[in-house]
Order: sequence, then structure tokens, then C-alpha cells
Amino acid sequence: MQPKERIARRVAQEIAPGMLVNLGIGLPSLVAGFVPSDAGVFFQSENGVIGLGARPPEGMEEPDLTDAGGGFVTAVPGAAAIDSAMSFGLIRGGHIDLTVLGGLQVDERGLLANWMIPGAMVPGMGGAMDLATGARKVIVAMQHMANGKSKIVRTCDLPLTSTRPIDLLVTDLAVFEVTQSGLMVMEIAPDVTVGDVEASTEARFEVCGDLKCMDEIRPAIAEVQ
Amino acid sequence: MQPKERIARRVAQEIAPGMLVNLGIGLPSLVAGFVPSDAGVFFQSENGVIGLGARPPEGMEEPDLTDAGGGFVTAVPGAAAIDSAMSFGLIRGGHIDLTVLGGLQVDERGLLANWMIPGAMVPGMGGAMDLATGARKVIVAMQHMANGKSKIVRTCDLPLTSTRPIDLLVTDLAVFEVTQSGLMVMEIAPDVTVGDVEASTEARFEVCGDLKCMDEIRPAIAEVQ
Amino acid sequence: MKKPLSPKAVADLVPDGARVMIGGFMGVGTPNKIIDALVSAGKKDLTLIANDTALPGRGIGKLVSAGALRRAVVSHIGLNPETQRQMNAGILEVELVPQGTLIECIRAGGVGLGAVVTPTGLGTVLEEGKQVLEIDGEKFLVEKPIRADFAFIAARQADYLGNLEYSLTAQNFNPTMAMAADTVVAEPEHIVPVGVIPPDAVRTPASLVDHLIERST
Amino acid sequence: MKKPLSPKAVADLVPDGARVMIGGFMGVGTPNKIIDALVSAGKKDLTLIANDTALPGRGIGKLVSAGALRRAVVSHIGLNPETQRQMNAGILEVELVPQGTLIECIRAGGVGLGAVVTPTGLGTVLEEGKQVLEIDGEKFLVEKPIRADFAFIAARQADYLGNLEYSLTAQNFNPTMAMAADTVVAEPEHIVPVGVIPPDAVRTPASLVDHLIERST
Repeated sequence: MQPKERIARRVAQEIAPGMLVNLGIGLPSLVAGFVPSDAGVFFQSENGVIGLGARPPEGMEEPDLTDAGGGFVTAVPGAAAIDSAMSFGLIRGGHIDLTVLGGLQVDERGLLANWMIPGAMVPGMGGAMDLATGARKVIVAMQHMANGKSKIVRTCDLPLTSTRPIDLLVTDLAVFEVTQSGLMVMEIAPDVTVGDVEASTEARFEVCGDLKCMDEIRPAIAEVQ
Repeated sequence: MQPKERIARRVAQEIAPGMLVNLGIGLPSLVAGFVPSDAGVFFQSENGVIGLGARPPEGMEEPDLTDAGGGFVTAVPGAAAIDSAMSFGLIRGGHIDLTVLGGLQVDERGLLANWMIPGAMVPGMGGAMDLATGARKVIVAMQHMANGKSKIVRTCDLPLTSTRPIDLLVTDLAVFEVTQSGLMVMEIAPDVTVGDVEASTEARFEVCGDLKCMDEIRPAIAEVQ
Repeated sequence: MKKPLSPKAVADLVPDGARVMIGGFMGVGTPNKIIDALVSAGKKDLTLIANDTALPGRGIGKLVSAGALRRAVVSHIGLNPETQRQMNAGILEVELVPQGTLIECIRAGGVGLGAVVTPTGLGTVLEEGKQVLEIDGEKFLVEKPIRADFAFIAARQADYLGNLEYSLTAQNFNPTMAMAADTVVAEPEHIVPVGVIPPDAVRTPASLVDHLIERST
Repeated sequence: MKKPLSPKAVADLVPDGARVMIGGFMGVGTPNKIIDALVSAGKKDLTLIANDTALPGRGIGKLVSAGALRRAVVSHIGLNPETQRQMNAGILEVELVPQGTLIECIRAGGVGLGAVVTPTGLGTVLEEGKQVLEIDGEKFLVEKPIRADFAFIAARQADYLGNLEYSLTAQNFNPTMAMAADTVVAEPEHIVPVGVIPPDAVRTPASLVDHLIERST
């Protein structure tokens, strides 16, 4: 399995029927491909739609129906169009069950930095700060390393996205839960050892006594509530 | 002319085409009857409609279309239904050109009290505080006296509706402008003298050098902007 | 998809003493079947959050007359003498809030804002006990968000997911309240299959609605 | 009734240095005719308030490439390298605002609220220089309302009074911006006679709109 596919596939297992889910652009958007279209999951796109569907067939694009990256999408039956005030009302108000965000750094307290590298890359935070602050559950989906350096650090030196810790971090090497005391590895990729994860991780972390393989097929996702 | 009719008729002359107008319940609601239906004036009702029309014919009432007093109304062509957040967004945000409110007391600074008599009558302020604070122009339409006492007082002893002075006060005896220095009588009713107004008014007021009769027909209302 | 509940089943979810938001303006746009069920079930000590208490015998007025309320957070009680009577008798505590502040505080409770900063009420008796915030030399009252345990919402039409459409002045407080309670129950006049309501016509997205009340048969 | 104006006539209303709000999200729901007219008229030193600067050659991206902007208050510039270049060169001042805070500050500017009290950005670099407000032991950032001289609004359909309907994700910032500027100009795809749009379909009431742009012929 490719690293990005492994990450997206694992994140998809956190999604249950009835959930309202916001996927960030880039890697997180791949997660939708691993959620069956009949699973009863609704995707929100912060530019203004609940019930985001797949890309339309060539020649059937609607210019007024796009995702937050500006790409053409469709709407599933039961979709709703909303304005930005409502969209972020839902996000900040805790009405989004789960958001999956990309990351530049996650530190050992579970804090996320994902919106700028001062002096180098300043894309802006878009909706990330509101999502990281307001969504009921925040998962970060990112590659473990970038340019040979760990993206999981002792303390973020990039500007934080929120002071609220994330809930789960899924990389190509491992799955970390954020607990009261910090990061805990719950699962690792096949052919990867805890030693490999330690070698690739600047942050300190604990290892769960019941360590699992992150490619393991989990039981069918349970319905919300 | 009856006192209430005189007041409503005079207030209607302050209304110009293109205006968005909110009329309070009671006496102020009579003003609509003196505005031609083709004048290009839109009435907002704070319960959620812009473009309030007349009472429907018997048997053609729509239970979901009422004014703020709960009475059946119609909608004119070009009407819009809005929710309460939008309705009061328009009111507080200065998008209502004119509101006409009833009054219990107006004092010589032009401050209004119209929502409770402690220990006696506590209807609640409804939308009055937002209207008095946010509408671009505030006119109070009320009888000059109640139970033999002047309703135009030195200082309101009833709880204030807003600390923002009103713009114009129209009673059955006179029309007062609220200026920097206080109340100024601009017009008086026919068969009424300035002495009569003084005798019926607790507040001090100035008298305009060019005093007019409040029943005089004024030139056709000019278009907004 | 949500299997619609009976009004009685919804009333059974509501404990005595609960905080309930109820949509409507002078009885228009009010979920009457839910109100009737709450009255029938003999609920007590409810805190009501609503625009008004309607008239005796109409909409929320029935809850007042049944003695179901201990406290009411409303903007207007002028047309319900029974509310005035219970207030004067010390049976019912009434907190009067300007209508624009009330709807905005409910919105803040629903959209995760920490407070409402409004000019309305500044310098009046409403200022007592409240924070005043100065922004660029202008002063404003700081009003706290309002949330409830339950929101009872009247809608013209729902689909079986819970997407809601409203009608004219029956909209009023309903869409805002549908964001601001732990459990949101909608009482639509009609329920239609999923896909029938166009996305642009939805005013309350289904994800906000926990339960639907069954249509009258 | 409003006689629709040409895009050029609207551009003539806008002085260099004006504050302009422009609807749209990555070019979707953006009033393109107005943008083209502003570019053709060679406007300078504008302050832009918008969600993003789109892509070079698309929507608001054209204003960036034309050098019409001195300052941009936006949530995202990541897909427009020309914005980044001008920012790094000190030509264009960029203030980045979280999207939810940006839309809410525009709303506050439009609905007469004194500030936005939000948890977003608390404890981050965005807190610098801002008031922190404590409500019941929780801390929030105080963000100021945003208004503009002009709001340029894209709509699916208008009537000749100026009532507006929007379409799907082309709605985005448009209805909120239509409340928050001294002069509001709408660019609808269609204009229909008064009475054609049902009251429940109107998202921006006509009284908010000062001018309509004529339909393409």
C-alpha cells in the first residue's frame, strides 16, 4: 500500500454512519474514497455544501457546485446548500462530528501547526483554525517525515493552528492517540517496528500495551449514537 | 379629525418612496393606512417579512403570514420572508430607514420609555429596544396626555427603551423635533395654541420661529436619495 | 434516515425541570403537537426560552396555563395575562430580553461564539450586572450565549433525513433554535422522501435535527 | 425598481483607495463583470475583503495581477502565487483571518454588533494586540466588525427591486457581505420581474441592494 493510501484508508475507519465529516484539502480529501457511498455519512465542504458527492462525469460539471479546493463535485440526495456564516456556525458550534486536517507539525502535547512556515510558505489558515477549534473530533492525517525530518516534534516551532489538542494522528508509520499525558502509539504499519517509529519521531511518546497493526480490517463502523 | 388619525396621518408624511419602514403595534400601525399602496414603500414586520401587505379578504387568511401582533396580513410583490436573526440584523444594523414606535413617556432630551410600568404593566420590550437603538430614524407616535397627565416629561421615570434620543415626536397636539438642545415644537394642531401645548406638557421645549399647522398638506413625498 | 416519533414519545424524553427552546412568534410557527404532548404529560418546572408566551390557550400559552413553567426567558408577554398573573404571584420567573438580543444570544449558543456584543440595552436597566465592552471608543453590552436541553422546531416540510424548510413568518426563531440545543426535535407539516427538497431550499440541514415528529394521519 | 447599470458605470463609482468586499470562494460565486470593469478602469490602492485571492487570471486573481490592490484581508492565498509574490515584495499587504472569524466579523459589521467573541485563534499568533474576554471562566478573542465602502455580490437571480437568490456553493460570502457595505452592487445571472421570486426563496432582501448590473445581452 502507498503511504497516502494507508493513511486515508486508516482514517476512514474512524468514520461512522450518521456522521457529518469535513475533510481538508490534499491528503485528507482522499479519505472519502474509502467510505462506501451508501454508508450514511455526510461530507461538509466549508465553502457551502453538506452532502458533497463525487466528481461529476466529464461535461456534467456545475460551475456553482465545487469543493473548498474549487474542484467540481456533485450533491448527494438530501444535500443542503449553506452560506459561509452557517457553514462556520456549524464548524465552530460543534456540529461537525469529525474533521480530518493535514499537518505541518504535531507536537507531543497533540498541538497542530498547519497553516504557515514563516518566510517560506504562507497559504493562510482558511478554515483550519475554526475546524481545529470547533469540530467534535480532530484527526490529523499526514506523512510522518518531510525532507528527512520528523513532523512529530517536541514542541511546534511553526505557528499553532489551535491551542486545543487534536484527538488522533494518523501517519504512514503509525497511529497516535492524544491522551492526557501526551502521544501514545496505538497501531503501527506492517513491516515497521516501534524502533523504526522512534527513529522517525522527534516527540516522546508512549506505546500502548495492546499494540495493533494499522492495516488490520476493523469491524464494520458502528452507527453514531 | 380624530386624535389618532391626526397623528398617523402626520407621521405618514415622513415616509418617502424606497424607504424600508417598521411600524410598532397599536397606534403606529395606523400609519400604513395613510401611505398609498403604490408609493414604493416597503413595510418590515420584525416577526419576519419585508413587504407586508393589507389584511387579506375573509377566508383567504394564511396562518403562516402574520404581523408582529399576530394578525393576518398579505405580502406585496417583491416581498421577502426572513428569520428573526436576519430581521434583527436589519434592525440593529441600520438597514431600517424609519421606525414608528408608541410611547409611554418621552423626556426633554428626546429619550423614550415604552416597555414597562414597574409594578403595573410589564408587557416586555419585544423589538422596541433594538428598533429604538438601530433604526436610522425613530419617530414616536403617541397621545400627548394619559389619564390627565402629560406623557412628555422632564425626565423619564419609567425604564428607558434606549439611551439614543428619538428624532421626531408626533402627538395629537403637536410635532416636536429633537435637537441638540432638546425638544422644539415645529407644528401644532389646528385650534390649538402654543399656550395649550405648554399647559399639556411637563417638559420644557422651544418653539420654532416658523411654526406650522400639523394638518397642512405637504408636497408629495420625495424619493429616498 | 429518521423514523418519526409520536409527540408522546418526544414528551417522554423531556424530564421535569428541563430547559426547552420553542420556536414561534405569537403562536405562529410553533410546534403545537409537541406542546400538547408536554401539557398532557403534566411536565413541571420547565425553563422556557422563546420569543413570547402567545395568548392563553394558544401555542406556548397552553404551557403557561398548565403551570408547566418555572421560568421564562422571553421578549414579550404583553398578550398573555396569565403569564403576568403567574409572574406577579411569584409562581413564574420571567426574564425579559430584547428580541434582537434574544435571537442573537441563541445564535451565539448554536454557532460557538462566546458572547454577543450589542448596543441594545446599553445604559438601561438591562445593563445591571453585565459586562460593558469598549470597542474603538464605543460601548456595548456583553450578553451571554443561550442554549437549551431541547429545541422544539416547527417546519413546513422535512425530508426523512431531517432537512427542514420553513414558511413565511412561521420561520422566525425556528432555524436559529435548531442550532442551539442538545436535542433538536422538528415538527413538520409534511415529510417527504430524501431528495425532494432542493439543496438551495433547505434552511436547517438534517445533521442538526435529532428527531422528527410523525405527520398527522 | 432599479434600472440596471453597466459594469463600467459601477466601476466609475469606485474611487482609488476604496475598501471593497467581493463575494466568492476560489472564483466560484464571484461577480466577474464588475471585476473586469475594475481592472479595465485601472483602479489602484484598493483594500480587498474577500475569502481568498483565487488563482491568477480567475476572479479576484485578476485584480491581484493588475496591481489594483494595496491591502487584502483574506483567509487564504495559497493557490495564487502572484499574491505571495506581491506580499513578499512588499507591494501588497496581506492580513490573514480565519475563515469563520472573517465571515462573522463581516456579519457583525452588517448587523450592528460591536465585536465578535470567538474561541478561534486564542493562544495563537492571532491573539497579538487583541482583547481577550473571559465569559464564565472561558477565554475568547475579541475581533472587530468589518465593513467596506462597496460590496460586490454575485447572485443567480435578482428581481428589478434587487431581491437576490443564490445558487449552491456560489452563495458563500455573498449574502453576508450584502449587509456590510455602504454601497451594495449585485451582479445576477438573470433579472426577473418583481413578484417572480417567492418570498421564501429570497436570501438577500431588495432593500440591502443599491444597484444591479445589467444582464449580458
